Amino acid sequence: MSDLVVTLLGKYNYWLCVILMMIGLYAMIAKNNLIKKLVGMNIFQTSIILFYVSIGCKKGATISILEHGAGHHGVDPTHYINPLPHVLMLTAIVVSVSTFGVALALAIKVYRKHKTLEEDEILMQLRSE
Amino acid sequence: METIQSIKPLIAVLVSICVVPLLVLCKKPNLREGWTFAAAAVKLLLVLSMLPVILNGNQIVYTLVEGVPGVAIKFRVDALGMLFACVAASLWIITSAYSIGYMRGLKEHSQTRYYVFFALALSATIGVAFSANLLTLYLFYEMLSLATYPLVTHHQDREARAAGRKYLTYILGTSIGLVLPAMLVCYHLTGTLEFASQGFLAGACNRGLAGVLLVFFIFGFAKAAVMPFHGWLPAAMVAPTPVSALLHAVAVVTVGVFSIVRILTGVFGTELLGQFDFGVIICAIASVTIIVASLIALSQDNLKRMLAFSTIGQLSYIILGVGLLSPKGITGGMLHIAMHAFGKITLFFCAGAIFMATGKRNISEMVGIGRRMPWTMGAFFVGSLSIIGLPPTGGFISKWYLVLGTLEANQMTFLLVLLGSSLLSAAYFMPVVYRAFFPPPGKAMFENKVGEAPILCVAPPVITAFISVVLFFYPEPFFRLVSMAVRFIGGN
Amino acid sequence: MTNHYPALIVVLPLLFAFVVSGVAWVKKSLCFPLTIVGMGLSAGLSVCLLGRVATTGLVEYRMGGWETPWGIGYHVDYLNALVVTVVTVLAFINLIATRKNVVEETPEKAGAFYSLYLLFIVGLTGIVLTGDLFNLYVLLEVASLTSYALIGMGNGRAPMSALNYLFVGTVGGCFYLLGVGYLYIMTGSLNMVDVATLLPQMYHSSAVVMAFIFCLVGVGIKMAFFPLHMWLPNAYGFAPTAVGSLIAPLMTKVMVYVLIRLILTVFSVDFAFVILKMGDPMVWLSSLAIVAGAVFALAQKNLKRMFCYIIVSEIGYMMGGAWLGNNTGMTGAILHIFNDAIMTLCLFLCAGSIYYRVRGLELDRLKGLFSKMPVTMACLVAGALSIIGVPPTCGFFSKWYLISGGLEAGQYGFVAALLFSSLVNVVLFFRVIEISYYGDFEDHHGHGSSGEAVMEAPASMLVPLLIVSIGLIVVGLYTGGIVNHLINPLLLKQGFLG
Amino acid sequence: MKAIGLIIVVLAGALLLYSTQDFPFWGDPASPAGTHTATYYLTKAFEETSVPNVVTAVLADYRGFDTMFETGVIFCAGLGCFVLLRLSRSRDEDSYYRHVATGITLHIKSAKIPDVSSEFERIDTLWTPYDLIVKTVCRLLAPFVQLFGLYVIAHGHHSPGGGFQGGVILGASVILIAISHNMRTAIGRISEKTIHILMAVGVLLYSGIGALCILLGGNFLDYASLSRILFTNEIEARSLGILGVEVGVGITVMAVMITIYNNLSSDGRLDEGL
Repeated sequence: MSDLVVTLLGKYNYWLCVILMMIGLYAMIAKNNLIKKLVGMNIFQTSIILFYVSIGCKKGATISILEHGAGHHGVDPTHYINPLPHVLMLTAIVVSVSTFGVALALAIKVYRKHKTLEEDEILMQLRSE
Repeated sequence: METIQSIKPLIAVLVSICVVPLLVLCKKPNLREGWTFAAAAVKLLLVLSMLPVILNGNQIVYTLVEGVPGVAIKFRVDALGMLFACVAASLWIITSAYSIGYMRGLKEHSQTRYYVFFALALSATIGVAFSANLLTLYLFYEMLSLATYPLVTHHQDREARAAGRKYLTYILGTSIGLVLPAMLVCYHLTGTLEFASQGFLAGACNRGLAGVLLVFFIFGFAKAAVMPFHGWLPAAMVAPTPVSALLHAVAVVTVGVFSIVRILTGVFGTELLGQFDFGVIICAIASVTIIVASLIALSQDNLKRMLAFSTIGQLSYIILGVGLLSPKGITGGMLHIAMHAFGKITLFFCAGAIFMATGKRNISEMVGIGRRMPWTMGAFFVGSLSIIGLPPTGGFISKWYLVLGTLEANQMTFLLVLLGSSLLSAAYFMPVVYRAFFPPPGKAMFENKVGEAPILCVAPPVITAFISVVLFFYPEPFFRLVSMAVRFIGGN
Repeated sequence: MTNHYPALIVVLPLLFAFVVSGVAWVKKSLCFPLTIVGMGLSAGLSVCLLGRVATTGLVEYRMGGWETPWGIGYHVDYLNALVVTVVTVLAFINLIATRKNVVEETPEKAGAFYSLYLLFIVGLTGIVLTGDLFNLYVLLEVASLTSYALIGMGNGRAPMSALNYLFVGTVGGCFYLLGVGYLYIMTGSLNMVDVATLLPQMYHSSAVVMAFIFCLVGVGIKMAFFPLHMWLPNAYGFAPTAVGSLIAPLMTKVMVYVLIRLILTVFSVDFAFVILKMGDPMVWLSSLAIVAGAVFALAQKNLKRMFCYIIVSEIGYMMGGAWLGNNTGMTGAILHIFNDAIMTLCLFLCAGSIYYRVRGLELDRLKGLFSKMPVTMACLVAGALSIIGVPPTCGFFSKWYLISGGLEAGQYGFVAALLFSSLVNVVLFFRVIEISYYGDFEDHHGHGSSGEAVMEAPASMLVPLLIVSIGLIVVGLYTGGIVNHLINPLLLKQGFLG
Repeated sequence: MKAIGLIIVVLAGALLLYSTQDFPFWGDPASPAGTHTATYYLTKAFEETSVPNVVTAVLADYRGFDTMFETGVIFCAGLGCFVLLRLSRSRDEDSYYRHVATGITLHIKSAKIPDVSSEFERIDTLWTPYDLIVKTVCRLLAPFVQLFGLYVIAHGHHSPGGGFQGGVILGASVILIAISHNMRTAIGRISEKTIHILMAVGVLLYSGIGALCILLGGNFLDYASLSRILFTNEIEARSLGILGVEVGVGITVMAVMITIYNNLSSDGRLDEGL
């Protein structure tokens, strides 16, 4: 029993990320409004970013900017957190921002044509074409 | 026996493809048809130049590229292929001449397209004849199917569309649905598709699987019009008559039958067929087709449709002959490829000439026509003799060997089938000829102004009829090729 | 300079993309020539790279000079080189062929359009060449983002389709990213080769299994693998002509490449087939994809949408082949990536030039087109024959491998699905051919304005189209060479199951 | 749809959670991710690049190739928004002008004041009240924001920051002007053409430095080879190379932010903002 608790609590960061991820995914699938879907998509992407960032964490370590002069005489890697997930997530953030930008542009273009952002109404318009 | 490497087979195949751009670019009809003739002549010369080599017991081989490991696009000229190529190449010239007369006489549209696809069809036919393996054969078989589609649907009217649909459904449906999987299974079992004198399947599969493969192949090559996959052939009669002649005598159906013969001898091998007792099954399938087709032909009034059903029956003679698995039977079957081609093409030429001169398609409207078109109907008479199998025509020789084959194989049932069907074909041909020449008094339907069709439409049937007769007295070249092919298959 | 080929193939179009977008504001007429130069250089270099790989077997490149697990490395073997050549050469041909469509459909934004075009190619070539899992993700997003924008440029339903594609595509990308994250947690590395050496000890860990499944789902979404294909027909069907004929042949094929790369290099064949035993279910799913794609295609009344469903079906071919778990099937799948790209390009280019003249692709508007556009229609027939699988076109040979792979593996359902789709393709294409061959004999009242203006497409469209359709046959005839010199050594090296 | 969504979500979530059981604990310094490549970066980055901020070193050097495409993604987004939304001008519409001195607004139908002198300024059709305080404050703020942006770019080697962050701040300063005044003013300061050329120049700077490395005999993006023209040792050259690409990133990000804002907020007409 205690093992289970340890397993659960020891990785609660992943649990939270997964829950957040699923909230975003659900919004993308189930919401009718295109902007709400977009928000869901953003939540989804952000949760993955959190997931990655939490990979980089090390207990008791500080951010990976070497203290002044530390670089010259041997760095203890356990003092600093893993820089790689941060690098990767900078990229992922940029990707998610860019996707969001293009998605908004597309949404505006859809709105120009259909005068609505509700998916069912758009579908109805398309069917009646 | 020697194997000679030579690029000649490839050139022979490609000649008529190479002429296509010239045909398309030629603005003048005369020049265009000149090119057609030139290509036909070159092709015939190439084929004939290989004849002595083959008659000396050698083989010519050329490998183009290796498409799939172990299976190349490869040509091999052997006796059987040579026989078929000779027939096809020589008939192409005659058909070309006839086409010119026919197409110009009727002022058909899109003549360039017609000649282009005619040339392509011939390429494919020679390709089938010279194929060294199943893949190459399949390649050219499909090419032929596609090249003949615009020919069959030449008139581009509603009837042509229906016929074209039927044609492709039968031909492509069966080749993709049956032949392709069967071929792949063969490849999977043996790792090769090369035709061998005793087949390559021996020892690779059990009786059940072999039976399935056999059925797939026989019905898959639907160009052979084995019932119940014969429906496309009568439908395809909407095509212009030279096309029908091409379909029936030179290219399509003959290719189908040739493919089946190749499969039976080169893939299964007579020994394996005998061992599994498949001969009887093949013969039975063929016999059903022979009898039923002949009966249907009896009831036809449209001349071309009657000829179509006659063809369906006659083709199965060839399959029957090979199915007998006796040397004489196989000889007869193979000879029949040539003999039937010359006989049937004569009949189609005549039907076309009659249509040109009188506009009549139905037998019941042809009473007394022999008086007005003696040459044409004379040729028709000779052609029908050949199909029935009566001397002095080539048809007699092949039928004779078929009969001997049934005796040799001790298959009296099939002897009866052969004789019965000969009677039936006499029954549907002779009334036509009789009424054409000897109309009941006062029933003659033609006045004096009806005469022979243009010379380009009359000469070809006369020539082919003449050749039919010549083949009776001098079947030597074909006979030698066939006996070599049979010896090759027999393994000695 | 020669050892920089792998980097240059990706970087040159990138540089040219930026230049083109800048130049568009100064001198518009320079955009197209610059794009041609950039694309042509990239295509030429990929051909050279292919030649080098064919002789040496492997070309490696270290970005920034860093050794691989620390930096990003390119690891170009036969598979990369083959696919990258297809991508760049076809994109180059498409660029030339669709120039007039672009001028007509997006006249004002040609500069931005060509810039995005080049960036799309950057994305694809980068995906294909890279040896780093995360770099692949970034380039995947470059390719996806450009394709969203390019598709959204179309009129009518295009923006909505693009938005849908964006939603689905982002989920796909995120799943892939998640899969990579799992791998990273378990191994601490992002380099494909490095991950592959670290993985074998943890093949039975559920996290690795999940990483594989998430990568698979992510890539599956991006390649429109049934049942995740819903976005594809709309997105490709409503895209501007030049975009459709660019993205349709390349994007899905590159995704199949990614899958094969993941199986072969990262997770290893043992893991995918022996430990996970995913072969059978995936082959069944692929068979379903083939059949479903074919059936949906039958219901379409628009030429381009019909082609789109054919792509769905073809994806099933490749996935099925890859998952058959034997050499022949994998050969067929790789070959089909190559062949299908050419065939699809041929079909879409035909659709493009028909659209250019007829202004519509509904089937009943094609009546009598054979007499008006004979060359285009002849090329359409060539493409159709290849899709159907008639020798000697290349489609026949890949189908040959796929079917014999299926027979070898005893997957008769897959074989049946392949044959079924061939037959359906016969029906599909001969319906098109029939309509365009027979014209309008039911209606003798003349057919309005559409009948007069239609004539053969301009030479700038026809020449590339002819090259592609001749390529169909040439590639078909040289299948043996491709298999022997490129695919067999690859599979041999990867220690593929016998 | 909702039910399907729920099923998918629950299933996927359950799978994800189930598979976390083999993960190392959170913050475990001995986890593979924390040791394999991370150790190398932390111990070697400073030696090899003389950049104390390991994230920057990895971002712009070890994985600089990724970052180049990341900039490419941003560029795509800018271009994408432009391509999708931008409408061509030359539509005759009503226009509004304000007399600067008096604050009187003019409504002109289907015409323009030919020469917009300093006395008149064009204003939005959806007229927003004239707000002196907001305008002035924002205008005064903008230079400081920009200065901070430049600092973030330049100081990326030593502190959190770098091209992306700095670029966003720079872009925000222009967007601030656009919000507080109107879009016309912002575009008057930095025109659409300039923005687009800057967008391209930024990424060109990045990839150009990479290509320059090839010309100087190194691999792509191997800044060490820049030492020949920078007259420093290889390590310093790397540091400078990183700075160079960060500047490029900053320019592009700034320009893209402005483009996206301009196009999205004005629905592609670039005449009036929010």
